[in-house]
Amino acid sequence: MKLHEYQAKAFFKNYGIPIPEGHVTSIAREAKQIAEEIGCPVVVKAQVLAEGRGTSGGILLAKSPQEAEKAASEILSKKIHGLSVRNVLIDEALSIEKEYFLLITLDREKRMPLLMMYESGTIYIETAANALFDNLDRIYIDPLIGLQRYQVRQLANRLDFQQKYLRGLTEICLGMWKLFCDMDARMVAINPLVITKDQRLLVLDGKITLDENARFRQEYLVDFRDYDVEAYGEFEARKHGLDYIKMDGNIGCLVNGAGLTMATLDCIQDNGGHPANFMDLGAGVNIDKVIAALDILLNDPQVKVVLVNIYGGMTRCDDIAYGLQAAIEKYGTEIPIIVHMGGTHADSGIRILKDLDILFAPSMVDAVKKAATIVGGN
Amino acid sequence: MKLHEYQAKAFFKNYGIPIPEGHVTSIAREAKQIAEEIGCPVVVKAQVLAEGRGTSGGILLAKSPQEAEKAASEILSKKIHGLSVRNVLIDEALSIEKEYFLLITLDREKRMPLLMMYESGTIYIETAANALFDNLDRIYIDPLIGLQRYQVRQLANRLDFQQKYLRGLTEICLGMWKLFCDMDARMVAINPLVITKDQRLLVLDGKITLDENARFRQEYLVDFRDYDVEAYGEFEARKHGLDYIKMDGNIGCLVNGAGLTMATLDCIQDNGGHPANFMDLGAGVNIDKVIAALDILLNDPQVKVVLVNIYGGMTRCDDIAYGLQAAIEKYGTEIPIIVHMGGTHADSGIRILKDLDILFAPSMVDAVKKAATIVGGN
Amino acid sequence: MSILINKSTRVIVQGITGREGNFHARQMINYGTQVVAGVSPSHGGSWVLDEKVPVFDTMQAAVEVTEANASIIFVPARQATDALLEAADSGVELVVCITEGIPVQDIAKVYHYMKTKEVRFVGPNCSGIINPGEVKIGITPEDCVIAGKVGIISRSGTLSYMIMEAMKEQGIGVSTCIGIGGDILQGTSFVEAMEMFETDPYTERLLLIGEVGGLEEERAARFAAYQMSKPVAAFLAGKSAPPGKRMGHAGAYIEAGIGTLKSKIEAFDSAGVKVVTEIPELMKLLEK
Amino acid sequence: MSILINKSTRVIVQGITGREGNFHARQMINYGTQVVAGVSPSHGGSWVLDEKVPVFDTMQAAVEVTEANASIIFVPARQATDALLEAADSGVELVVCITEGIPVQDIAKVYHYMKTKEVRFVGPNCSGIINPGEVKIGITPEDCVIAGKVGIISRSGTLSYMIMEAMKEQGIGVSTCIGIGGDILQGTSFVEAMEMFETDPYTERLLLIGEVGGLEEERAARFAAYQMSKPVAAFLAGKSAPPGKRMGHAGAYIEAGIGTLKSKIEAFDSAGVKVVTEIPELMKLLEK
Repeated sequence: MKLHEYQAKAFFKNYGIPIPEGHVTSIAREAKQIAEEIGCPVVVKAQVLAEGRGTSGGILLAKSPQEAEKAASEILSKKIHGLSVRNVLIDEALSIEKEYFLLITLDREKRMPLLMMYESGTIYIETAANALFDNLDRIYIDPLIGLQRYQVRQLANRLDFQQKYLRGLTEICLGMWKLFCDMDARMVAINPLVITKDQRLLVLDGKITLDENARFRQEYLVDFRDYDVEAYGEFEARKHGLDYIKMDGNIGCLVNGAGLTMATLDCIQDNGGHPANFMDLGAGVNIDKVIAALDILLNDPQVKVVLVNIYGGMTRCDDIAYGLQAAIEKYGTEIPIIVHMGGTHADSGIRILKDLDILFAPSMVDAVKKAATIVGGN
Repeated sequence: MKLHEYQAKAFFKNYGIPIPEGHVTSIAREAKQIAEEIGCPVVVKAQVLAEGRGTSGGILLAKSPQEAEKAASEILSKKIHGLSVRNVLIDEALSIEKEYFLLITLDREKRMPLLMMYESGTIYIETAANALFDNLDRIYIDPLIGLQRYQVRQLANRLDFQQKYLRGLTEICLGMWKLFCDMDARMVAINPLVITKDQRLLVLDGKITLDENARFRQEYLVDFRDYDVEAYGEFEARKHGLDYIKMDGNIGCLVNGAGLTMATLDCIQDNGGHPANFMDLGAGVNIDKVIAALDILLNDPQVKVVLVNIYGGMTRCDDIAYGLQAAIEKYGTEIPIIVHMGGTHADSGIRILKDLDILFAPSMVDAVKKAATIVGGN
Repeated sequence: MSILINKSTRVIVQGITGREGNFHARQMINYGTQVVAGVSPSHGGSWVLDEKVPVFDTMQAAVEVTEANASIIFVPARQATDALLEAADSGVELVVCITEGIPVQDIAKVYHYMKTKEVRFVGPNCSGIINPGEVKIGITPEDCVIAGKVGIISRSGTLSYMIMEAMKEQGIGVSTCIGIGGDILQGTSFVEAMEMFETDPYTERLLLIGEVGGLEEERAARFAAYQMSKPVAAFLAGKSAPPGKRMGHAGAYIEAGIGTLKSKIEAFDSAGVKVVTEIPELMKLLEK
Repeated sequence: MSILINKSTRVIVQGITGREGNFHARQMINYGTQVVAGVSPSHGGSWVLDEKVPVFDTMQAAVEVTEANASIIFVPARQATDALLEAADSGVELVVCITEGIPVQDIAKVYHYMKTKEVRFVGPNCSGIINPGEVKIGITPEDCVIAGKVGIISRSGTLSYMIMEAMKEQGIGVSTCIGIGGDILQGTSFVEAMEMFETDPYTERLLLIGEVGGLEEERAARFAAYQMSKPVAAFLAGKSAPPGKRMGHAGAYIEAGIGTLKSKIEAFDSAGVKVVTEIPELMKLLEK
């Protein structure tokens, strides 16, 4: 889960990380007022969870409050990469001398958080993590000890970072680390950190990605969802503990296990079909969950056939069968349903479903082929 | 540094540890009001940093608000172990079914915090730590991981603690642990933790001892000093980074290094003398610190002779000599001063002092003997 | 017999009184696993599974009484970190965590804590370990696999079951299948599991079942090329996965260009490891 | 030569640009210690001590360039925890911390962190280590001690200097003196130092200099009785210390009946270790 720039910046501020003077608004005429308060020039920035706002006209410079209002109104009526802009952030415009990129994330190989720092221009955020085997510009953080000041010194030292900003950099990195821990983040990025011509060290933009597994102890997480980004059903699915992603095809999928779901989608593609979604039932399946899953699928007008591919392990096929039975009783079978079941309690699962108007398939590949045939191969 | 019961309880409350309803006051007639609010019976408890308040009449039961006022007025006019009572705590009186003792402190051998729990009656707080080799009722806490819930379960399990209070106990222990860490405590004790007849789990009394080394990052520490307990000079000394303890004798001591100071005091005692104080110059000695130390000694009317015993190491004898020179210029030598110096820069130290009206001794034992002679052997 | 576990492994089931824990404890016993105890706070003193398995309040007590040397965790995510640390502290040598949804920062801590205690940590969010025909510490359905010479390491439970079933239909058996789990951080990685298989006399060749996200498959490819003598094949899922979306598993996402299937396929290709993305193809590969 | 350090030990001084660090770095060099570098954040690139010792911003850079294997810390208490962790991470094998006043909970963390890194930690709040006539990593005045066969372990700096000077006057020399420090928690305890002396061929007998507080002397007494072949004597300070008061050292206090000199004397007595509390007595004991 990702936060908007203005949300991330509000957290940065709380953690003592210096940000430019700025305010967020959804109303263009308020932009004028804000620009007056801050003093011009200002930057007006679209708040959308998309890369490349700058090149899409999502970031504009305004030299007067009037210009700020105009820019805000322009951006707020825009769509950026298909996403409408709900809010703009108006920040003081700064003269920048030097730019840096800072990142705390998790290293899967070492199972440790790491802190990376680059001088901007030397590398782009999108490719930073690719610099896999280069240890020079990264510091591993012992999760049992946490980030220490000396580690920031080491990093600054390697980059010939100016001494006079070292204390500021240290506070920023320690703030990032504390935020990373407190919020159960998966990633905290600052891009750019700037040294301005008037010798301030400021964070101009940043990203925070949160760990959805921590939802049970991070209650605010739900408030930060950007509902606009989510397709219909994604919110409903999450409520029921389903992993659902809406896609463009017409074969609705209902699978258990993330790997198996991916393999099913791949198999559909290989057989010339187009999946309508990713839907992993996840752990702890009960009747309500299966009904909710089928409800989401059948409410998607693009779905022309439903492919159920279940392999029992932690999840038992009979539990799913009871769910399917109840769902079919409720919704009927106007949209054809194809079922493949294997593994734990597969036999009794099939027995439960055998009198219903559904198609059975002896294997996943067979089930996929049947589904593809129904929707016309394409 | 120790906190009063009411101070400790305020912290407990902040950390989610349940305490009885109660309020502190220094005015007897307020005790009546408080008792009315809480509802009688109440317990009126002297807030002094002394053991055995109960047996010294420092804890009284009051069955009516009038009785509470009387009890408060009685206690507030009392001295307990020589300490006057500034405040009383009025707590709801409880019917107790079972009592426990809980302690988090540091284990010197393992260099780890530990959590101990006893059923009261089985052991007394004063001797609890003596049960050195008995691991059954203690849990070691990995300082890099912190106290975990399962550890509290282990402890409860060994004591056959009632299941239905286990969740409450866990929250109390985790609260103690968080408090221990956040406050840089050396010890957090709860005594007793009670199960009341009306089935509540409450903390009736507790102690917190703080780590004075953490003063630089625990700014509130200074607010919690109980100035009444401190002899004249102790506060002054701390301001200057001196380790000073007022004692009953007449030989004023000024030494560097804690071990050497103790050995000097022991030597005075062995030679029939009585030290007036413990005074360790500590690390980072400068002229002002030496002047401050001598100022404290010379302001103690009991001091009849000053014994300076310095062995240079981290501290250099010449630095001390300059300080003594300045102090003697300021205060004169009405009170005789005996000096022994050895170690780093001892020669130049003695050279700096040689024209002043002080006595030199070739060894610590000799210096002590000279001092004892001056004050008349006894 | 094969790696990590065998018939004399003595297993404690943490969360044995829960629905899943209870069900799979029975399955494991039926399969031949020595389930010597269960742990479930506040159920200590009771007996479960036809009164044959004692339940303890704490791991410490359970290990003391039963001398268990392995544990499997079914407790809910909210309590799982506590259960993991408890297991690490209890003296067992192997901890298999089935639980899904544990915060990743907790796993980082647990991983390093287990390391200092020299405990082998498998999972979380995994299917556990099975030595077909002999013993299992996990949730793999017993019917889906037969004993044989192929070692399997998989990020996905159900996908591995389906693949093993397809193998079974071809008469291809498995020495050990380790589910390493679908989370961002894994107690045991592909490479670490591969090291164990390399020296295991019961394993002749290896199958890795990977998916989008992270770079563990790329590391596995390098390891296969430079440090394995046994032949390795790979099946990868997620070629249709869009970037920026979490594909069910916490660890299965493409972000900032990292974690694409393309990169993984290239890594295996250039390491000389046969890699496929379709099950029929995989079967052809394994038949050889 | 004796334990822990020798002439080929390559030492970094952390806090070399401070007053104490600078002074004692020079003293150590004059004594024969190889001080190969200093570390002082924001002084990197400069040279100190007659332009002979290079200063680095970080331990990592200093160790990389100089291949040092030991460090001594003089930085103020506020920065000392950071310096200790930095040293632990840098690759040196021995860290001696002179700094006084470090919060005790930090020391607990540092101790366990150093342990996982297999770094020997001596101090804090200690006088360091001296092998008389050869080398020192610490602040012991050079004139107070001569080489010999007595190993010394002391909780107090200045007291050990005065005792060693008295020994010198009697012609009794020292193999190694380790100051273990006066704090509540010590990186190296009496018992751990005793273990090292037991196997040191240059040490014939041991002198422990203890004081009130804690139970380390009691543990040392047990160790001397059951696990030492070399004779042990003890000098103890603080018999006039009142209970409940901290006697200068953070670790020197009697609380809840723990830490009394009486208990320590009894422990040594019953272990058959000669124990004294007066310097003239000690000298008689050591002369024998």
